[in-house]
Amino acid sequence: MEYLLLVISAVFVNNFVLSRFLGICPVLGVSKKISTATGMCGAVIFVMTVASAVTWGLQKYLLEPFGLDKFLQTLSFILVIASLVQLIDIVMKRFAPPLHAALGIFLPLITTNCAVLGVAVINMKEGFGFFKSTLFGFAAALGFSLALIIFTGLREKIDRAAPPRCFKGVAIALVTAGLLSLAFMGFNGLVK
Amino acid sequence: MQTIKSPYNFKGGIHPAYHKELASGSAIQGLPLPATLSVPMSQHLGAPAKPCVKAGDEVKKGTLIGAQAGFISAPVHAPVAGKVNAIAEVLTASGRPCQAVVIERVESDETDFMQPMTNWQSRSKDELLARISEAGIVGMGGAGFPTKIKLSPPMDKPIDTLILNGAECEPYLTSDHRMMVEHAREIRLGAEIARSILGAKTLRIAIEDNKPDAIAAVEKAFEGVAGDVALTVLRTSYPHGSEKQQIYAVTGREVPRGGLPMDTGCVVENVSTAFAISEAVVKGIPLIQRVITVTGDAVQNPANLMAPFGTSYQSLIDACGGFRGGRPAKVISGGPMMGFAVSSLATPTGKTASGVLLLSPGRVSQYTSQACISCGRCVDACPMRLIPSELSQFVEADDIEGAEGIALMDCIECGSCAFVCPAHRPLVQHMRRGKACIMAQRAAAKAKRD
Amino acid sequence: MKVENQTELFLVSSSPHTHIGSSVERIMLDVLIALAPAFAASLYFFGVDALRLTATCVATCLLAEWLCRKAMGRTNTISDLSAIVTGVLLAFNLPPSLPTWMAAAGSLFAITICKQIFGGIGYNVFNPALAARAFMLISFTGAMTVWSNSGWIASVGASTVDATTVATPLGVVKEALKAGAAMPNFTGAAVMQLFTGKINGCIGETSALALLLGAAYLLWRKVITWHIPGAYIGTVFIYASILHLVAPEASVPPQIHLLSGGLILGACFMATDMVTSPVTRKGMLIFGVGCGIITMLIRTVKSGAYPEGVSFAILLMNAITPLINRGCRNKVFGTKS
Amino acid sequence: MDNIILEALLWIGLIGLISGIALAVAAKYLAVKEDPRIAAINDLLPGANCGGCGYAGCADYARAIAEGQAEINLCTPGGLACMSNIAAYLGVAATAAKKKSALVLCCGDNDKSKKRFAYNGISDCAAAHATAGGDKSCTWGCLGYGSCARVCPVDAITIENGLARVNKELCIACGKCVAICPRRIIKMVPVAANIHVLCSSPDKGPLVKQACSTGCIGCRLCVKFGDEGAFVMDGFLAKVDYSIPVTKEEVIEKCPSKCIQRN
Repeated sequence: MEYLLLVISAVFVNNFVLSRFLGICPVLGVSKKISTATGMCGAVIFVMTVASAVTWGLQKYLLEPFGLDKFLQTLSFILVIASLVQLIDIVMKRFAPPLHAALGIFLPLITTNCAVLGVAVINMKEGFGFFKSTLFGFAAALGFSLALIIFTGLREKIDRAAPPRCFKGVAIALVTAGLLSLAFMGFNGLVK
Repeated sequence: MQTIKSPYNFKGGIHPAYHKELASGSAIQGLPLPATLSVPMSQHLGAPAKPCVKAGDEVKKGTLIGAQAGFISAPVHAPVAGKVNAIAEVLTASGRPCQAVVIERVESDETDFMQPMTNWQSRSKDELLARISEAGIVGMGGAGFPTKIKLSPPMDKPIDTLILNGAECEPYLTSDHRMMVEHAREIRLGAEIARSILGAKTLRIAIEDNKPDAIAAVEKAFEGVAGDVALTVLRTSYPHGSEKQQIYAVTGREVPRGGLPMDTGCVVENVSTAFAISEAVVKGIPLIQRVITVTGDAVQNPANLMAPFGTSYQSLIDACGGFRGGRPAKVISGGPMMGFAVSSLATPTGKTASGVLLLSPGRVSQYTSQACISCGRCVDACPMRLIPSELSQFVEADDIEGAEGIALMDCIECGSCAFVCPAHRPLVQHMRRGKACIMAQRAAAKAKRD
Repeated sequence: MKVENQTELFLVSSSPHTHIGSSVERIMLDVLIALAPAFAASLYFFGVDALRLTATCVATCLLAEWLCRKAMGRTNTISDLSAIVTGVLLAFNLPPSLPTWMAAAGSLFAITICKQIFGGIGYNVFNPALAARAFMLISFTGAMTVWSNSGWIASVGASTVDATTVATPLGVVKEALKAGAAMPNFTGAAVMQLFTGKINGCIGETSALALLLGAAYLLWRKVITWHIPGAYIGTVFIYASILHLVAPEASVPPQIHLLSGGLILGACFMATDMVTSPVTRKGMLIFGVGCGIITMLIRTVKSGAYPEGVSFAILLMNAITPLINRGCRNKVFGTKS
Repeated sequence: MDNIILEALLWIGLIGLISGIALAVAAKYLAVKEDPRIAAINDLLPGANCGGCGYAGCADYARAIAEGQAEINLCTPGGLACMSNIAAYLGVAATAAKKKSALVLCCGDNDKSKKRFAYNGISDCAAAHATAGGDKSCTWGCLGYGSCARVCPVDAITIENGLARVNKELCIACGKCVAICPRRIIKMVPVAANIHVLCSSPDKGPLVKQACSTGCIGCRLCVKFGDEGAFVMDGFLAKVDYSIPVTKEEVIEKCPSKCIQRN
C-alpha cells in the first residue's frame, strides 16, 4: 500500500511536470507528435529508473562513506547521469535506429532534463532505500510520461487553433501547460 | 414479385426537407426547343469524347458527333437535327471547360438511329454490351460512369445481385420518380437486359417509401418477372441513393474500404439508366435526352421536362414560366445535396444532370469561416462513419497526410456533415480539397515510379 | 467568407446547397434557455446576490470578448452568445457572498486566458468557466469557500460540526469525517432540501430540480445527448453505492452525492460543453465515466483538499479529450471486421 | 581542508574516468556506420537547433539533406551563405547562382477582370478554382485567394485587390508558390529583368477582352517595337525572352492593354 501511494503521489498528485515543474523543456520540445512523445516517454522512463538506482548506489557506497554527499552530490550525479544518457544514446543508435531517429536531438537533451537530476536528489533527500528509490524514479517518469502524452494530445489541437500571432507556438503551449497544471491541482492533498 | 421492407438501416444519414411535392405531380413533358444547342463532349466520367463533325456539317437526330476517346469514355450523339455551327468551348455544370458541338436546329423528323434489336433475348452478351456502349449510355444518377464497363465486371468478381436504384434521395428532384411512374415497363425491360448481361440471379428495385405511386407502378410493371426479384422499400433517409449505403440497405453487405460495389457481388444501376438501355436495345435510340426536373422556390411552374442534351438552362427555365419572385440567388445543376452551383444560365444540360434547382435568397444558406465547435453532429450524420470535424481541421491546417490517416479518401462527399454543421463550415469543400491534394500526390508518385 | 451579394451574380459554392438551419447562436440560446430555471431558483434562494454575480460575470465576459476580438483585429463574436453562456455558468459556480471584483476578475480570466488567446470559440481546450473557477478557487480560496447558512446542517443533525462553520453539504461531511465524527444522519427531508435547492452552495448548483428541467429541455432540443450526463451521473451513482454498501457508516449515501456539489450542473451543462468534450458517442461515454471516477476520487479520499471536485474532474477530462477523440474514432464503413 | 578538496577531485576524476572508458568502449564496439557527409553538412549548418526547417535539430536536417529528402534552402538562420556552402559541398547547383525571383504573370485585379459569380467557400485558390472554375471572369488569371502568400516562407507575397504580387527584394526563389498556384501563372524570372508581360491568357483577343480589360490580346506591337527577339509570340500571347535584355522601354507605352509592366 505504501508503495502504491508512492506511485500515485508521483504520477498524479506531485506530478513532476505539472506540480514540481521539472522537465518542462522536453515536454515543450517533443510534444508535437504522439509517436515522438511516446518514444521520449520510453527513454525517460528508462533513464530515470536506471539513474535512480545508480545514483542511490553512488550516494550509499561512495559519497556517504567518504563524507562527500554534502557538496559533491550534484556534481557527481550530473556526471553519472550524463554518461548514462550517452551510453543509452549509443546503444539505441545501434539497436533501435528508428527510435533514435525519432527522438533526434531530444535524447541527448535528457542529460539536461532536470527531472532526472530532480528525482535523484529527491530520493536522497527523502532517504529512500534502493527499491523505493528505483520505484520512485520509475513512478516519477510515469508521471512525466502522463503529462507529456496529455500535453501532446492538447498540443495537436492547439497547433490547429488560431491564437493571435504573438501567441503562436510555444507561448500558447505554455498557457495551455499552465491551465493543465491548474487542473492537476484538483488532486491536491489526495496523497500526502 | 414481392415487396419487402429494407431489412438493414445504415448508420448516420439525415432527413432534409424534401420539397418533392413541387414537381412530383407534374407529368414528363417536352419543351419548346431553342434555336441552338451546345452539346458538351464531356457528359460522363473519363476522357471527353472527340468531336467527329466540323462546322458546316449537317446532322440528323442521333448522328454520332463525338467519338469515344478511351476505355473510360462514351460517345455523344446529336440530340436534334440541324447544322453544326462551331466547335466551341463551354463550361459544363461542374465548372470545367470542355469542347462542345454547337448545333443550329432545323425542324426535321429525320433520324439516324441504330437498328432496333427485336428479340434481344437471342442476342449475345457482347452484342448487347456493344450496343449499350455505342448508344453512349452512362450512369444517369450523377456520376456518369460508362454503363458498359459497369456491366462487364472482371471474371473473378461474379455478380449475383443487380440493384435498380430508384431511391432518388436528393431533395427536390423527381425525374427518377416520374420515370418510374410513367415508364416502369421500359425500366423493367432495361433491368432484364442488364440482368441477363450480368447473369445476376437476384434483382432488387430500391425505392424510398416517400414515393408510394412509384412503388405501385413498379409493383405492377414487374409482375411476373421470373426468379428472385423483389422491390425493397427503403425508409426515407439521405443518402440512400449512394451506392454503398444502398447495397447495405438492400443486402446488408458493406463495400470494403477502397473497394468497388462489385466486390460485394452487386451492381447498382439507376432506373433512368435502365430506361436508356431499353431504348437503345429495343428501339435503337442512342442516349440523346433525359428527364430533368426544373424546380425550386424561384421558378414559376416546376416541371419534369424531357430535354435533349445541350439545351441551355435558360431554355428550361423559360419553358417553366421563368423566375418566380425575381432572380434566384443560386442555380444548381442536380440536387441541393450533391449538385453543382452554376455561374451562368447558358450552361448546357448533359447526361448526368437530373435537375435544375433554383433557390431564392431566402432558401440559400451561406458558408462561413467559423471554427468547429466539436458538437459531433457531423459525426452522427456521416453515413461513412468518419469524423468530418477532425478531417476538415486537418485539411485546413494543411495536414493532408494526417487527414489521409483518418480515412479522408473514404468520404463520399454526400454533404450530410455540412448540412447539419451549426457553424456552417464548408466541410465538403475541405474534403474535396484534401482529396484533390492526395490524388495529385499519388499521381506525382506514380509518374515518378514510371 | 460570407458574401454580400448586391450584384446580379449567382452565388456559387461547393455542395451541399441546403442546410438544416441550426447555428451556433441557436445552440447557445438553447443553453441559456435551459439555464433559466436554475437562474430563477438562484434568485429565489440567494436573492440579490445571485443577480449581482450573474450580471457582473455576463457583463465582464461580454466586455472581455469584445475587447479581445477588437485587439486581435478579428470579427466580433459577441453575437454568438457564447460569452454570455460562459458568464452565466461561471456565476453559477460562485458562492453568493463573493465580492463583485473577484467575479469580474474570474470572468476576465475565463474569456481572455481560457478562450480568446486560443483564437476564440472552438479553439479553447478547457471549459472557460471551469478553468476560471479553478483559478479563483486557488487564488481566492477564502472567499470562494464562504457560504451563507441555509439551515441544512441543523436539519441533518451534524452536531459535531462547529455550528459557526458554514459549509456545503459535502464540505460538512468531509470535515466531520476528518474530525473522526460520525456520519451525519441524512433524513428524507434533508434529501428533499438538496433536491429543491435550499442548501449552501454556489448560486446555480443548488437546485437539482431546476437544473434537471433545463437538462430535459437540452435533451429535447437535441443540443446534448444523454451520453455524457448519463455516464457521469451513472458512474458517480455506482461508485457511491458500492462505497455505501461496503461501509455505510463511513460513506455518504449515493443520493446525496448525486444531488450535491454541483454534480447535476457539471454533468448536464459543463461536461457537455461541445468544444471541450469528445465527438463520438463512445468517446462521450468514456469522458463521462472518467469525470465520474475522478469526481468520486477527489470527494472520497479523506485527505483530499477539495470536498467537491466536479470542476477539477471535468477540467482533467477536458485535457484528455483530444486523446479520447484520437482513440475513439468510429469504425469506418466497409472496414473488414 | 586540502585533503577534502583533493579527495573530491580524486573521486570525481575517477567517476569521470570510469564513465569515459565505458563510453569509449561502447562507442567503439557499438558504433554505427554513418554517412560522413552528415557530419560535414552538420558542420556547415549554424547549429542553432531551432527546428525552423521542420526537422528535429540541425543533425536531423543534415541527415535529411544527405539522404536527399530535404531541400538545402530550409535553414533560415544560416540564410544564403549556409545554402551556398552546402551546395558547394554537395556539388549541386546553388539555386541562387543566377538569382531569380517569382513573378505572378497576371495584372488583372478585381477592377480589371470582374467576377463571374459570387464565390462562397474556403479562401484557397485550388478550392476556388475547383468550384465552377473560379470566380474571376478570366479563367487564366490570378484568383487572389492567397494560397501562394500563405505558403511563402518569407512573406514576400501580398494580395492587393484580388491580385497576388511578389516583392522581389524579399523573394528567395524557393518555388513553393510556383508549385501551389492552381492556375500555374507564377513563374521564376531573373531578378535583373524588369519588364514583363503580365498576362497568361492564351485566348484570342476578343475572348481576352471580354474577360479582362488588361489582358494580352496578341496584337504583336511589342514584337514590332521592342528589341529584336526580346518579345516572342506564343500563339496569341506575348512572352518575354529573358535571355535578351530589353532596352527599348517604349513598349510599355505601346502595349494597348497595358499588360507590359515594369516590376
